[in-house]
Amino acid sequence: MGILETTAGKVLSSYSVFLFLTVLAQAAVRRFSTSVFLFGLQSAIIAIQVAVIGYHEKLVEAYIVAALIVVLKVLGIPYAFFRLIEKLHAPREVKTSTSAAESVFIAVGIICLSYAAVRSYASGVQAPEDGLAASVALILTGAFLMVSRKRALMQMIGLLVLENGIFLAALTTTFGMPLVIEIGIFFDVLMGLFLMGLFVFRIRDTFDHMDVSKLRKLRG
Amino acid sequence: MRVLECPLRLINFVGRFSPPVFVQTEIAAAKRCLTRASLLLATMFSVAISTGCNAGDRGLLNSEVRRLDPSVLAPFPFTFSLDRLGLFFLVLILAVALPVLIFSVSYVSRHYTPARQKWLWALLLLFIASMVGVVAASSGFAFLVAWEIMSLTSAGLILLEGSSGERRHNLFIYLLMTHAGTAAVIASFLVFLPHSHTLDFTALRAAGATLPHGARIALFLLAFVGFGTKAGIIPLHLWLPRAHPIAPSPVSALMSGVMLKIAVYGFVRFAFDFLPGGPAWFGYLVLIAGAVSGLLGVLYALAVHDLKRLLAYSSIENIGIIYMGLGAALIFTAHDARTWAALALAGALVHSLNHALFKSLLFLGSGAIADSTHTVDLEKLGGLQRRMPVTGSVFLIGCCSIMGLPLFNGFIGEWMILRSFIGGSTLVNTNAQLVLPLMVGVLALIGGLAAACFVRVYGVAFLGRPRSAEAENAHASPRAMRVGTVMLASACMAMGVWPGIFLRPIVSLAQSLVRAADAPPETLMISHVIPWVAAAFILLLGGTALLKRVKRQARTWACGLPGLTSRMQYTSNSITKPVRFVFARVYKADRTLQMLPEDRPYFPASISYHSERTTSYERSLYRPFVDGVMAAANQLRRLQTGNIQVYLLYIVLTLVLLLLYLRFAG
Amino acid sequence: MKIALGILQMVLLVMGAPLLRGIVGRLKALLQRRQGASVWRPYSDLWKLLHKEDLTPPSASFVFGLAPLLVFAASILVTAFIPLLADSALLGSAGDFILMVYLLAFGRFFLALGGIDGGSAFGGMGASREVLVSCLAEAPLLLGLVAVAIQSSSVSIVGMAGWALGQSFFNISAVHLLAFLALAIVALAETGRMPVDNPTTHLELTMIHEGMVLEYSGPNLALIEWASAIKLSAIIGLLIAIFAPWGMAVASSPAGIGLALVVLLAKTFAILVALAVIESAIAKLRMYAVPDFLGVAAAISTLAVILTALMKR
Amino acid sequence: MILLWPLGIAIFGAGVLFCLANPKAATRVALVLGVAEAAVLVEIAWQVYHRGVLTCGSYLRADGLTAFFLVNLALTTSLVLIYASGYMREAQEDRFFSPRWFYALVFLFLFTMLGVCLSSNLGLLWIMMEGTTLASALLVGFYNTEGAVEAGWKYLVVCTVGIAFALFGTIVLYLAAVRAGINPNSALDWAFLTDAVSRVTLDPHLVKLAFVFVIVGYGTKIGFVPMHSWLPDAHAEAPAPISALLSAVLLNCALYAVLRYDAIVSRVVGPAFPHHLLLGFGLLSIVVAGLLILVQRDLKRLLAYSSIEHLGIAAIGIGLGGPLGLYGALLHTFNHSMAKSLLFFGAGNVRHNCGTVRMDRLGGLARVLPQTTGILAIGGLAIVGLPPFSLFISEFAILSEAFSQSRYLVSALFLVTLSIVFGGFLHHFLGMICGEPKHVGGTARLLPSEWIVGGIAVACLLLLGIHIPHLFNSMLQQAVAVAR
Repeated sequence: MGILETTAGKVLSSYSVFLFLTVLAQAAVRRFSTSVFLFGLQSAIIAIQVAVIGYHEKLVEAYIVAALIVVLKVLGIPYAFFRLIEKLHAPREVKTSTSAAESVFIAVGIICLSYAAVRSYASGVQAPEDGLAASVALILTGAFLMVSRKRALMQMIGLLVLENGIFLAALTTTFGMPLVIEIGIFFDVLMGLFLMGLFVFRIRDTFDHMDVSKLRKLRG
Repeated sequence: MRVLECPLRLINFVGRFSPPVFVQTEIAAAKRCLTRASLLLATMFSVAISTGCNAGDRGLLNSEVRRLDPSVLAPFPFTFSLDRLGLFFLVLILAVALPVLIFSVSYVSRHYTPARQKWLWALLLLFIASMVGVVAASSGFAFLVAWEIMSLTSAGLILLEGSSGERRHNLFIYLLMTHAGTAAVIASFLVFLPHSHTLDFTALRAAGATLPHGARIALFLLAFVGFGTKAGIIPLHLWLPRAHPIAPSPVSALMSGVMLKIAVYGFVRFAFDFLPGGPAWFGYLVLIAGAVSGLLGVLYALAVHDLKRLLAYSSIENIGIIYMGLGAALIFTAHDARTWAALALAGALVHSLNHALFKSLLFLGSGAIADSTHTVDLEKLGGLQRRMPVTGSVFLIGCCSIMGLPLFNGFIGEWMILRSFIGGSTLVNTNAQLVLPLMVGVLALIGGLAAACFVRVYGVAFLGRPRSAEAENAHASPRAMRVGTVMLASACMAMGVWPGIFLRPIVSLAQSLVRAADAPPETLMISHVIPWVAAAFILLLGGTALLKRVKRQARTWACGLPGLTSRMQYTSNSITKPVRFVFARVYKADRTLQMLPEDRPYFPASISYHSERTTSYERSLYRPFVDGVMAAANQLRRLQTGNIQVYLLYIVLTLVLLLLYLRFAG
Repeated sequence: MKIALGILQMVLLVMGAPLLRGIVGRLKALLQRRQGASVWRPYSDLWKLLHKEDLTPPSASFVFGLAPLLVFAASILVTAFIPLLADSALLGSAGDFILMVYLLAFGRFFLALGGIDGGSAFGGMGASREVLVSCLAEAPLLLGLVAVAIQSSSVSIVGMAGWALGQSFFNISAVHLLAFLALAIVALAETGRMPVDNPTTHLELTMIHEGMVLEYSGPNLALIEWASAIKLSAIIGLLIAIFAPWGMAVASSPAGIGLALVVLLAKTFAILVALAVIESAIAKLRMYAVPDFLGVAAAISTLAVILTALMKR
Repeated sequence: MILLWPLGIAIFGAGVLFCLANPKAATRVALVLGVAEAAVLVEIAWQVYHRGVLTCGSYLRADGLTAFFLVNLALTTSLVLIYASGYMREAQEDRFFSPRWFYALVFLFLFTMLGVCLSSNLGLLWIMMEGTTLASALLVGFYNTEGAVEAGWKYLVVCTVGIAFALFGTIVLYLAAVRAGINPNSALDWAFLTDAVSRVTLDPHLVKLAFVFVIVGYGTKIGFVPMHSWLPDAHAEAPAPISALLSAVLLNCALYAVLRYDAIVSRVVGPAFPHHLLLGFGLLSIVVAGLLILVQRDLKRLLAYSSIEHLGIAAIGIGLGGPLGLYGALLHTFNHSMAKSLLFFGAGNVRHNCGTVRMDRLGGLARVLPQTTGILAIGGLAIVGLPPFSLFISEFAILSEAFSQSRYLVSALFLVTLSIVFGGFLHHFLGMICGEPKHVGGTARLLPSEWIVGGIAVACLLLLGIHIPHLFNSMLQQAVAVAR
């Protein structure tokens, strides 16, 4: 049994490193499909994390939640995105307002900022420090992605990364909220995505371009 | 005492129900309701006058006359009660409202479509009811509600007259400045709250005595600015010459005659009733503001040839005189010379009553002129005395009163204020001893300029030859108009010739306000001398009129040349040109002279001269503030860029800022 | 007894007014080496005018006819306040000098209206100039009187005269001196004498008083001329009462009154000589120089009032 | 058990209406269900008034404060449904623009708002708040115009991001509660939390952090200034009944959520911290919104900014905190929803008759649309807080509270902003109402539905302006007692 314990401990300590890698990759990526794939990877890591904690803390709901993450976020959403790209013949590359190098530097800055923020709160929270740092990093990256990306679809990815960050924060600090609330939140995120997809279709029809930054008619 | 009891009970009864009764009358606002309203007003007026006059010496009314307390109705205390100060101003309102209503019976029916007439009657009666409400209010909330409704209904009445571009702009300025003034009034009421916990006047009065010094200064300044805006003190007067001329004549009579006095009532209530003692500089502030308003008001009146704007500016002048009286009273109370303070305050109150009478008379006269000649531009009038005899002689009485000539009612107030200024010399080694006597010169100069202004008004409008076709075939005004104006004129004459009838109660009111022990001796003296002067005057007039004379009509002398035309007469601007030349620096007129065609200056086809006098306040005081606010608004508009990424950035930035605040200052 | 004395003083001022004018005219003539009309000429003029017919312009209203009556009545009433022979006057009471000043204003106002009513350019011109002079003269007049009132700490002209009576001639206070100067200047403007207005001219450019009365004739003109003469005598009486009352009868015995009369005539004659000399020596001021002339009076009277406050401290 | 009824009616209504193709039938069914909904809500309020607190299961709860907001919700929703029946009469069948879709989404929107008010679990409250955004996003983008789509997208994205931060705040509060030893199942139940915090000491740092995230999150939904950018676009492009619903009820629900958190946090770290934040956001909102009102050219955007300003006033009332301040704030939310829905109905009528709501293209409405001018004038007079109307009472209450706490800077800023807003509204409304008509449209009369709606709203404004009935007053006192 020792191996399982050690691997669980190893996973618990090392997963945040992988998350940081995905954060950097997400900032640097230029093609939309790789960005979706990275999001899937992130969700997978979080699912593993949930499963390990479930095993570690002997919580049955954790397994249900992990399964939910795998079904929805690792498989469901990326598949939906790829279908969406084909149907909309959306251009593949990601239009951003900050160049790739700048984005990476900002991502690194975000990671350092999240560590600094966590350290100031670490005293109050006994949770593993790097877990909380990873969640804050994910949140800030999500926000950064939404602010810097010009395409509607990329903004949806940014939002999903933000949700992942919040979900991870909930996970690392309190080992998950009551199950009903977790499922409710998942349902809301899903509905949000569905509606955003709907709106992307309508933007496509009325503006026949996907560039959100051009939507500037309502001013003043 | 018995004889006083029945009118007192009637006034209580009527006082208790006057606001709601008014509310009823204005809802059924057809013409037939007018008779009921004026009947009611008539009874109230006669009763109020009777109680007011002979209640003075026996101090009958020093206690609260009547408390109407429908506070169960509104969430905040909403009580009405009529104490002596309230009764005096109620008499003032009714004394003007009754003739104005009678005047507007025929004026309204000749000038407005039936639909507008109904609206006008409703708003007019609500306007009067709100003024009665303000005067009778005895809780802060009731005062403010009535105060706002007063401004709203007067704006509604102005809107009824017409809503073209220029009028709308003037109305906008009027409402905006009145609202800003009301904000200051609300603030001045609420500054009491930490000390008095409720807004009832008795609680305010008690808290006022024990107010800390800082709050007292803040309160006084707020009240001064708030009520000054509504009264039209110089820097805050911008709306007055814009709003009064564009209102229907009876309404501008009420606004100029009575609404300004309601502002004076508010200020007196605060300065004398709620804040008894105050440092001397309160008085100097009010005195200087009054002097400046008086001087500049009459100087601007000299420069204007639209009759109603002229009367509006002269209202500013008279409010200035009233504020000079109030300032002197405040200085005297600060130096504890209570008797002189009573004289100055009584002078100010007398002048506000007289001003209400003759100013509304003049506005009704201008209404009658507008009714028959369809214009109030002095340059187009002339020779109206022969064509509108009654309106002419009534207007003459009005002009004599506003100039303060002895046998008319304007003189009494000015005399008392001048007498109190001279009394200022008895305050040994205070700077009041120096300042107050000098104010005699300022008041005399204001009186002289007012005389210059109204010689021109009456001379150009009513005497000499008619200067336009409209003036040529002007016709006498209908009966109701004449009756209204004659009532006011006879009131002016009566008060001018026999001041005793109304001096005693006002002096005792002033005494009770400044808590003076004994009444100033002089007032009774003046009320004895003037009747004798009047008697001697009439005797002399009778005597000289008996001279036997042979009358013959002959053409006016035109240096022997035939064909003296009306253009050869002095116009209203030319009569005052010398005076305006002397005070040229005040006007800063920007003149534009244009010769056409430009390239041949020496052989001009036409020369056009235009001089525009914009008061410097508008440019130097209000314009920068308004431009600043609009610039800030436009800058803020640019924040709403329309780009969603920027919106998200705003949220994240706010979050980061708050986290930093939490981190370092939390 | 006081009432009788008061009425006597009024009669003296009213009836004596044309004589004063006659004397000034005669003195000016002598100064200019002319024969000059007799001293009683103004009486005969008045008598002649009273019997001529009254011409009224077609456009005039009742104000044209009423104005002379009001002006005349106002002037007579002004004389009721001035103590000549004893320190008492018919209507003397507290604060009556303000009433007197405003009565003067009353007269001027109706005179101007009468002028405008004529309907010709001269009336308007006279009125506009009269308005300029009067509105600038009123402030120094009142300030001067207030300075004297404060100095003599009494508010009625009778009181001021009584106080001055008590003072000896040689330690007259500076305030009184300045007030006298200011009031003298204003008196010249008020009565329409030389530097401000030439009483004898008919030249349109210069006349103020004459411009307003151009349309009048017959009894109306007589009343106006008489009224302006009364105003002159009243103001001279006022100056004497306030600044040089010595010789007034203190006890109201007939002998005292007689002596006071003689002293009064002497003092009046002295002032008339001074007036004649001034009128012959100075030329008439340009219309727009009059405000500076009256400005000087205003400055002096303000200084007087300031001095009263400083000296009392 | 009765708490389930309103939610049931709403979700049932949404389903039924979605299947009704015929617009006439949809309108009638919607009206009937709306009235039923209102009746049930009033019944709940009546029972809460008598019994204090109603609970149903561990997730639904209604106390004095909820009852007050439910009454507001019921009254405004019925007004909106009545008005919508008239407004939707000639809606043509379009992919997104049909009465069927409209009413279904309105009832879904109603369901989520009821969820927010009735939920006792902060997590459930968050889910329902997110639900309101989703339900109303489609309603905002209802017309298929460019502006509507853009407004819909911005509304959805900005609110979802904002709400996400609120979720993080909820989680941090939950963390603080669990760490302090409260049983995880009831760690999110605000009723349990409000009285548990007196016994158990939560970590003040975490609670402050939670409140910061919550006020930024739900502040976005309320429309506090830095986070207000979505509100003018959403209100200007949505159909009139929807913007009335958004302005009058949705903003109040978000304020209700902040009130709940404020109650908990002020018990843990003392009222100073939350009240300072609320006061700060309130002042910023009224000043910026007040200035922006001056330069607006579109009537509905003007009304949107006025909503931001009035919610700022309510926030100031809560931030001041005294009995009078809270009384004024809650009364202000009710008055504001009445006045704002009246104005939006007027604006809807103007857009319908004149085809535009651009104020510089509107003129002389008094002659062209006399009745609509009546509605706009009364609404305008009420919204700027003039005496005969009830907004003057609530603003006067808040001002008295500010002065009795002698906070002179707050009151000075408040009074100056009121004057600036008064000037802005006066300028715009005078320009629209007076002068020569720029539209040649005939003098259209008001529809009977618009008469009813206008009458009810004006009656409420005038009645509360002159005399607050005893029943309403004591219910308000009860709500204030709970919220303190």
